[in-house]
Amino acid sequence: MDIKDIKVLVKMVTQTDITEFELENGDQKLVIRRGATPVPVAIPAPAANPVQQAPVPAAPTPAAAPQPAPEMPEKLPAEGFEEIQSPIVGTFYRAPSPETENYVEEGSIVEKGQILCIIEAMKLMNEIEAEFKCRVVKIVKENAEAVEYGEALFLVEAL
Amino acid sequence: MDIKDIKVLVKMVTQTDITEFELENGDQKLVIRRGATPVPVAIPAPAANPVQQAPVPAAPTPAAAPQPAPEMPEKLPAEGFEEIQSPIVGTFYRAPSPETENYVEEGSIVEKGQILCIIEAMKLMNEIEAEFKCRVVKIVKENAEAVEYGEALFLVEAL
Amino acid sequence: MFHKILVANRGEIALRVIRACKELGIRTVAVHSTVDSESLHVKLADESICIGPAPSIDSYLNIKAIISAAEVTDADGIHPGYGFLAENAEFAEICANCGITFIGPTPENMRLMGDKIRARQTVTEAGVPILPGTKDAVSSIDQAKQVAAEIGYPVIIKATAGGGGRGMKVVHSPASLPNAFAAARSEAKAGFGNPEVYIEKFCENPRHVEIQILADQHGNVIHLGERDCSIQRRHQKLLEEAPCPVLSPELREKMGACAVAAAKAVGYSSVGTMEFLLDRHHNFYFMEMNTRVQVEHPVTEMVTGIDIIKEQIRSAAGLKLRYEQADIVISGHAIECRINAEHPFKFTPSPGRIDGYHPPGGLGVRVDSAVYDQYTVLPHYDSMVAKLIVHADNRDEAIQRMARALDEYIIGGIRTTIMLHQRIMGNKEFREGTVDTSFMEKLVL
Amino acid sequence: MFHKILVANRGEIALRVIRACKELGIRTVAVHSTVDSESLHVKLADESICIGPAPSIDSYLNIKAIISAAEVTDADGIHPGYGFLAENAEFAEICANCGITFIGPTPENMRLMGDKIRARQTVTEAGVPILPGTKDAVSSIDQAKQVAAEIGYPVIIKATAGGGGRGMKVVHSPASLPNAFAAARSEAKAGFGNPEVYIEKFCENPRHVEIQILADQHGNVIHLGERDCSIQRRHQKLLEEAPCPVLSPELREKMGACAVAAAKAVGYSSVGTMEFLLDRHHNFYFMEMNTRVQVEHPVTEMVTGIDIIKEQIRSAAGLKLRYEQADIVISGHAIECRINAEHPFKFTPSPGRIDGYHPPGGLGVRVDSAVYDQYTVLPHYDSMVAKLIVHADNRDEAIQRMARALDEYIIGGIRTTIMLHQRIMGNKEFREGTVDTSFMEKLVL
Repeated sequence: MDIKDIKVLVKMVTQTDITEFELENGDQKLVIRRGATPVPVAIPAPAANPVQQAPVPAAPTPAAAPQPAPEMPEKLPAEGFEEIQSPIVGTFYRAPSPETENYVEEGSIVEKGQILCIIEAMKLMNEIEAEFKCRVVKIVKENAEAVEYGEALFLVEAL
Repeated sequence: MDIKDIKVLVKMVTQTDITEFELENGDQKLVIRRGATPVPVAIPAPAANPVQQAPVPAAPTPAAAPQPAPEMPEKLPAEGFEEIQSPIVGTFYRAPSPETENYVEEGSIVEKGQILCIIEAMKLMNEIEAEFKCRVVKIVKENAEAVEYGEALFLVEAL
Repeated sequence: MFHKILVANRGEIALRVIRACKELGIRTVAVHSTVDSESLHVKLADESICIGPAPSIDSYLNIKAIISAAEVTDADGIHPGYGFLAENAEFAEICANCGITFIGPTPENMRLMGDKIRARQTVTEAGVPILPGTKDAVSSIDQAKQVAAEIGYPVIIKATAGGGGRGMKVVHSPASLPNAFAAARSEAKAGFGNPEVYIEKFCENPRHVEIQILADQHGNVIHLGERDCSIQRRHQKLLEEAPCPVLSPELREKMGACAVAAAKAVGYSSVGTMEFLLDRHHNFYFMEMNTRVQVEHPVTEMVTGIDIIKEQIRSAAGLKLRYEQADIVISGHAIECRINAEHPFKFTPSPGRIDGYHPPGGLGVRVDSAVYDQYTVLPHYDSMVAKLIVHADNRDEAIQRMARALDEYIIGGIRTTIMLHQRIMGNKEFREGTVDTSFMEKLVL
Repeated sequence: MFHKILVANRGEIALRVIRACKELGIRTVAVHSTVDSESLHVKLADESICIGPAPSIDSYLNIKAIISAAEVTDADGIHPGYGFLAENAEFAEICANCGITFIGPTPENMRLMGDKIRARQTVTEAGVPILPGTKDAVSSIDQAKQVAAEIGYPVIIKATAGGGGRGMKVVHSPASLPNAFAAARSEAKAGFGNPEVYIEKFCENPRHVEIQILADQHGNVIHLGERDCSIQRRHQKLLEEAPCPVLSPELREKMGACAVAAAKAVGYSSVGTMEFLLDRHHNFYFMEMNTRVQVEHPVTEMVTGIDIIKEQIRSAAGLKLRYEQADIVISGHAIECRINAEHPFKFTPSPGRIDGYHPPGGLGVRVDSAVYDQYTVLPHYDSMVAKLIVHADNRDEAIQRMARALDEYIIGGIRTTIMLHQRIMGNKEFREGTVDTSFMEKLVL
């Protein structure tokens, strides 16, 4: 299934009164739903435990409570831009050390292979390189913030 | 299944009054739904207990396994006819005693207040009377059959 | 043993009985009103029969319909659950006349214990303490002094014509009796047009502690320890636990022995509960006996390991008790939270369709409930949708376990008292176990 | 005690650990792959962190990602559950190097018990019986006679290069040894190109019986009795129970003492399990030790009342055991059925979206599951969707209870092994308790 096939299918479906269309083919799956009411989330995130009143430690606590909707959130980046995602779990650093300058700033133009940032994991500094020439549109994470696998670090425009 | 096959299927389905269409073929799967979608039954009737192998007693065992759909089943009588329902739980008798004739037969015309049958409950014979003049179209229950509250006994045509 | 039992009830207790029957290899008949045809007790019974329209009086309280349903399905026993016909002696008698075993005590026992005055007399004769006092009018200050001295201070003076707390005076010492007596009489006169008052022992903010009784038809009676049901709102129990946090083994033995003695005195032969008030000084006073299984029986099951419903059915079948008093060991601690379809703090009913249902699981967690996803909680009946019960090594762990189970419990679409119970689990007084029957009035929500 | 534990696992065991932590007042971090973001362990943990894509090797087996997740969330302990990294000594070592407590045994213990030959040596030295025989080649009939006489008939001759049952000969008496020996050698030559064979004690259709160990870092080791896990399909356990229906108290004590002695010999300091074969004559032979919590630990929890996961966490925190051997009482009977997303008889996997989910409830029923209505059982991981555990006074009642709980369990949209377990509950041999590890091969479905 390529984009063209999908376009055809979408067009076909939207010209009828079909409200739901699912197509699975091996590990490919296409779901089209139209009109109203998605099924509500069956299992909301549990309420905070009222018994435990220990203060939350000051450590970074990423993405605890509000879980996204049940469908796998394939976040779409802002139109026309691409995301550079974290390939590992770790801590995001914009510069090799606190004394030195940031690798990139918003607006920077970077060449393919140029270092964008560091993700520290298990005391190792993993340099993240640009895979193509691009302009940094937005730096999504704060310096020293914890990042999960697959989280967006930068929004870039391919050049 | 290629796009062409799917097109054919979609066309076929949307030209009928089919509301749901599912096709599985190995690892391929196609689902089409149309119109308002009824919620599927959440709790099907449980499977028979495979451990208990005691024979089912010969007693009348009304309405055990197949439960109707979750919505309250307001059974609609056949068009133009009315149901006479059992006002109590008990045993349905068509005659006052085994030796006597049945109160009514299919086709009988009965006057308002005429006895239609007896429901025995707690050794008491409860005579069920016609509330309006009518013709008996169908006798729904067998003689000596157990009847629940609200079950149809007769289908009649008001005269 | 029974071959088929008709369960003359609905909701979780009907399901509880059906489960016990299935485990005993007994077939089951569910009865239901027209609006209950989708209820879980109907789906899980071997047979079901519609007995009438939605109002209880025409269905679950309709003796004729229920007996008739038992006859047409050839059931040889009827289990009444709790509520509805469970304490109706006439129903038990009719069952007997129709050759169907009523799974409960004899009609005589039900009548005796259902009459509060005769019940008080009966247990008093068996040596069970009752709240001292007289229901007769006390007309002079001299008589008042004498009565108060007999029953011991503190006492409470109540208007014979009164009710709702008006005209009541608590007196802690003889010195303050004359003024209080005069004031009570004049308030009674003003309030109810009748100055007559009577004097009773004053039991301030007692705990509600009850003893579970198990008896057979062969004269054997044992008790399964106590339940503490002090957390109530308008005499409606919300949360129960076993054992009672303040009961010593000696006091348990003493209360248990009293309960057994009273049950033996009347020749009681089923499960039942003696309810007591326990005051701050650990004096206990008989209140009443419930001649049926109770909503909160699971906490006793959890700490004793005994299936009370199975024992009740076995006893009704004429079998001897399988346990002696010495076999009964109270192990760990259990708590039950009643989950009602109500606003958690305003307590306004919240019937309706459940949209999203997921009960908690894991070690030490039991859910007794007849609801399921997309089930509609009906406005016609009781608002209790589930009993969440936990068991753990000790009370602290049980509270922690209940807190985590409540956090996991999802009942969407309606309001429930889950949040109320979460607050109670976090309440300091509750955690310390120092609550009494005034807890809910004082709880800041 | 720990302030925050990262659970390096998914599914029901992750949930099991999170529940124990909640009850202990310890904060939790769930890790998950991209496809697991809607899993219950993620929803119920205090924090969650995505550690990689769907393939386990890149997520749940990704040591670097997990350690890094513990570091960024400031967790001071990691619980590995079972499977994945639970028996990875290198992972335990890296945890220690990073100052994070691995909740399990020492890396040395894991390595020792992970090496089957060293493990056999070690337990033999501690006096634990192993299946007699030699893994060395037996080259002459004279040597074969001598070896067979030493280990006692019946013996089995196996090809050193063989596998899968080919080239195996069972010999019941010295008279039939020469022919069998010659035949085994020629079959081995024909089948594997190598005629070498070795001789082992033959244990026909044994029961699989295992002893649960609980140990602390202060040298205290106790056992919690046994589990019978004889109902297996291709070495995959399907159903476990405790106690073993054929174990006498004396044999339990003997096997328990062996397991404790072996654990003490290596200085074991966490929960663990010694697996034994039990033959028809009630001889038992050590097979291997699992240095982790096991899937089937709940049956032991149900009959002992001990929360094994809490004890494991307490032990890892350096606390002493709260129980001595004399405190351990086996009470009643427990059965666990593993509910897998598989065709109930063909065992083909059946992942997919669950449509309609309602777990059973009531007395003595425990459900450990991480699924819920509309949850999608993923094809990437283990097919087990739930563990249904029951506890009752005795084995017969436990079977009846399991049968009624299985009947209540609704998992729509996918195929599950519920029906298989229903058949097993009705099986005469199972009900009589005479099963062995060949049960599933012989079961007519």
